[in-house]
Amino acid sequence: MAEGTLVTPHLELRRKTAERDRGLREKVMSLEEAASYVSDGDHVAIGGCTMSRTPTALIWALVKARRKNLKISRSIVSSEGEVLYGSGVSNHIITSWFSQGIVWGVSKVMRHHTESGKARFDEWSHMSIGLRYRAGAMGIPYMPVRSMIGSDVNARLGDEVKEVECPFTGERLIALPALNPDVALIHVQRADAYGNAQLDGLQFMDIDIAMAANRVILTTERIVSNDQIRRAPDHTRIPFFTVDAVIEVPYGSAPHECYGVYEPFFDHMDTLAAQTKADPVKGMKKYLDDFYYGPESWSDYLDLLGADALVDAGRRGRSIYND
Amino acid sequence: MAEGTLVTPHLELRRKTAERDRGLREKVMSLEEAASYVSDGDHVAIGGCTMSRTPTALIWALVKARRKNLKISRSIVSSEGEVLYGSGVSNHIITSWFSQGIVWGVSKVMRHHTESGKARFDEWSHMSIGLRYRAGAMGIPYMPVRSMIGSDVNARLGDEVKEVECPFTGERLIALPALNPDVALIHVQRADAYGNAQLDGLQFMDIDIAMAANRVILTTERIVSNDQIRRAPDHTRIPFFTVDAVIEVPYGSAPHECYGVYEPFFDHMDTLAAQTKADPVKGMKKYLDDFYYGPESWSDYLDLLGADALVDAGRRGRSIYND
Amino acid sequence: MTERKNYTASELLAVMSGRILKDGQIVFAGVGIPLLAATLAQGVHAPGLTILFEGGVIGPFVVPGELPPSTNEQRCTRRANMVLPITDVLLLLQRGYIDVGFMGGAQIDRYGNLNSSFIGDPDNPSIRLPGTGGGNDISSLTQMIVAMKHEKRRFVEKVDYITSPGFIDGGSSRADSGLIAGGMYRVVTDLAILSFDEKTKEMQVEALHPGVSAEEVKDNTGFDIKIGDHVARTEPPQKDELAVLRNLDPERLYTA
Amino acid sequence: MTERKNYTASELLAVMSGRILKDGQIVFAGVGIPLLAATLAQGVHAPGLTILFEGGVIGPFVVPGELPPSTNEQRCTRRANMVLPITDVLLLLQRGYIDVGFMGGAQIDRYGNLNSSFIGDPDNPSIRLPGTGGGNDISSLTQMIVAMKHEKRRFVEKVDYITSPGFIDGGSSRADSGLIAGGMYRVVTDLAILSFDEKTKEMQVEALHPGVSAEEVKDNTGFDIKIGDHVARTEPPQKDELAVLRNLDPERLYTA
Repeated sequence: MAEGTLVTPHLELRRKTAERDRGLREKVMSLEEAASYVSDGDHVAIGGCTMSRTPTALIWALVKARRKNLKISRSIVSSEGEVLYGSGVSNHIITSWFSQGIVWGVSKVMRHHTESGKARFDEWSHMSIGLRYRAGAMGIPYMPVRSMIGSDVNARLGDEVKEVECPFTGERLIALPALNPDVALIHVQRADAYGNAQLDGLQFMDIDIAMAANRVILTTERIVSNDQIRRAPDHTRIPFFTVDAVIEVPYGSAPHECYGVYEPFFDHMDTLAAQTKADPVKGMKKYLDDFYYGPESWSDYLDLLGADALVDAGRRGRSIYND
Repeated sequence: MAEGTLVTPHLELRRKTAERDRGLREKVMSLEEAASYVSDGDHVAIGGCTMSRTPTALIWALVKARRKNLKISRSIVSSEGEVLYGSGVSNHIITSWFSQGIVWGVSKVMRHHTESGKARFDEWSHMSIGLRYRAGAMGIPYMPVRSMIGSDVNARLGDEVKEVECPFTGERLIALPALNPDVALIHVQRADAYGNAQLDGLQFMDIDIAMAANRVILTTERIVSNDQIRRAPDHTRIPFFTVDAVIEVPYGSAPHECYGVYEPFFDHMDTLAAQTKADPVKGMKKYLDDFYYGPESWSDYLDLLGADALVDAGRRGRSIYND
Repeated sequence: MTERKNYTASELLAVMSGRILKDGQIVFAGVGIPLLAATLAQGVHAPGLTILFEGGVIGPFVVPGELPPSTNEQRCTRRANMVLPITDVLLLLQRGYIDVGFMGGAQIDRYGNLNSSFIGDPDNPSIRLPGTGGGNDISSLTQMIVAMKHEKRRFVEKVDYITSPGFIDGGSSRADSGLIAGGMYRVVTDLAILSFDEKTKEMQVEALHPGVSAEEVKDNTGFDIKIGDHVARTEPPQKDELAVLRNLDPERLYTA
Repeated sequence: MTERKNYTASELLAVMSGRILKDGQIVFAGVGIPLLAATLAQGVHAPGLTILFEGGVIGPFVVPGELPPSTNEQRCTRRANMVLPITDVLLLLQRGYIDVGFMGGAQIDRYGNLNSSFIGDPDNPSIRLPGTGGGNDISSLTQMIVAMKHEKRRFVEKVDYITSPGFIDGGSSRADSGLIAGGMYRVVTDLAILSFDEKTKEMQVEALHPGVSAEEVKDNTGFDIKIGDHVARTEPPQKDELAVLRNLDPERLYTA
């Protein structure tokens, strides 16, 4: 996105889309290769919500690649936001809610970076974030909405929102600016080598993000055949031509959950919360050293989580289908 | 909808919604009872598209109940539009395309009613119809769009569309007026007694129509248990609280198709086309006498279609899952 | 409060707010007390109550002892009628399908405005809180019930920042600002049930909980709150209510 | 045309328009000739071509001999990569994901505007046609290929009604009206391939089909059409092209 441009002009958006190779082609690669699809300064949208279907492995790869100055947007930001702030990969996060999770109280890492002015946290209402992606996905420059009106959330956003009047009813609404991220990072349960993705359970904002973005990097618990995708085309949620890279990454959301596959690694999250609560700077540095800079590969990272934790999270995750 | 009001004002829409009993309750009834949910003069939106998942049984019940002056809207209108014009149930249809089907040429019944001025056919682009429902489903009074601009489709709609300017980019767009039908008629493969509906295959505009309407009458090939719905909640497309009536009607779309259950009854459609081509008035009258006024029940109607045709359409319908 | 009470403040909150919910309603609930209270209501007097979660869930059954950590994980979807994208579940509020939004609160003011964003000056806050989530959308677009602890520092004359709008500056100011629907309905605390004056939109005491005095409410409220002479009094939590509640949260995650 | 041709006019249309499609493109196709031509292209020179249907289908494989009656029935979804709501598949055009819209035409004018709504005065038409369907959306939002029979009554100076906009009044009038993207790319007929002048946006002859003379095109066009002195000539349909085509439509539903 051009610096300072809130909404990408339509012809520029079209030009970027036209330049992408959208033909039916295989695009399987490694996490390291995929990380090169993200440039310093990009606006990166993150799929999932809170501790669900977070593309942790991709964020891990971006931290290891020492990416800088990313502008991040997400529905609700959890510990991956602490990692992005703490590693210096991002100092600007756009979201509706940012903390590790309700049960752990207010994030000390978020507080440390925002209260000191080291990093920016732009707050929009949850639906507003979603409708900004949706407008971007639809190819319109704004979406009228009845929320945020009258609040300080709206007031604080200044010129980033505008008041409009309905030309039919005269009702006053807010115009939300379309959001077309440079890159979207999305983790799913299964996809084929072309990037056709099928999501089980909670969808969050992932479909709109994929449609809105100018590049999509997809990690998947497993790569399935295109034949399997074609057997249930009404389960496909993201079409291949929006996707630029596909990486098979088992446990790609750990320590967060992937619906029906594994639940959050609660003990790991407890430990992270305790050490950042004690000291947001040192606690986060230790976490990054231990789990990001230390392990050489994603397999090494999973080794650190430990087989017991992997098995336990998996058992809890699959239990959703036990009823 | 108040006469002459293009867009329902938001507070009126909310009042109508608040008055509905939206609690989890059984609402299974007969076609005859359901027909009483539609009043003369209502705006009725019809689910499905062309010859797919048309709520034929409900239309059959409305014709038998001698409903009058309905304003009809649908994605694309096929032979059910000929029936509505011919029976006098409607003399005003809002759609993007109206004929029995491409393979049968231009509908003589549609031509007879529109060219003589007996009936109105308001033409909108296909996406515009969809976005009008979508705005209605979202609770916003209009949706900006980049289509229809510059054409006579737009010009002919006069004040029903307005030009707006994006407050961020200055781009010129068209504002489409939200459409909140009084009643939606929708046919699905399966639903529970509360109205939770799961749709297989093509979705058309049905989800938006259900969300936008002030009443929803649902016919379903079969009523399944709420337990079965809850086993795959990510397959539910229409939530129970938007639905006011549920009727189990096997072959409820015949002679049109229901995805995965039966394909169109092509011979029946050929016969209809031939007799309306020969004489649109007498041909349609005969069709109504034979298949609408004649049979006393939906079972009688299916009897007239014939066991061979039912079996053949079913075999072709299920074949989509043979691959 | 009396010495005899056999329930915690959080349990009192859950019971009292659960009672306000009516059978057949559609309730957009947050985790914690709202979720517990709504599930309690389903079990006791409102079997046809439908719960919605922000993560995109319609009509789930919460499994006792497996309370979800937020509204966005798979535990929220147990035996749900439907799951759908976040934006679409929130749009149900805008369309008008939801009867009640039900959430907790960190700071509230005389006109029912909620703050969950900044303590102190937003440009230089003493505490940056996690933010609105769906709170702003819910409170902008439907009728609200808020459940929170009754403390002077939480009940303030004017919030530092309006995250979730109540009646803004009172009177008709909410509608004047463009929020033509919704608004605060009740605030339920461990001391009382609070409502809003029909005209001025100022918070007032609707009913006092068992053993709570008018003085106690005034002392714990950071602004002058109106209490009528003949204010109602709530019935204490009943055995069946507490039994259902304790079965739901045996580890007292949210009711300690 | 020569006596020796071993193909029908419809087959010629399908072959010639199929050749224009490029491998890797995403094509929004109507049924009839467009669907046949796109499937032919997949089989001959563009295996990575993706077809989209208005009914909500992405990347289907059409089963030979089971051609769909419209773009909205289950036959359109055979071995598709994805099905989605109609509104969403049309929105892909607005977002810019589609390379080419490809449809048939009833009446076209000098500037590539299409009419499929009214013959005669729209207020008192001699024929009410079925209308736009997605035609208006497709032609408003992407680059267009139109395949149609070359007849004087179909190629008119000015259409009675612009259902699907081409270049409106020529020059910059399309963009001036607010249609900032898309526009007519090629019109393929049984006589020639037509393109549009870069500046004036007037229809012109790009290439003549085998055995067709410039005079023949002029005689069958209802306005003065420009034909260069050194206009190109297309290669006749090849055996493999006709074989694929006849396998697709053995009953000659669309290629009679």
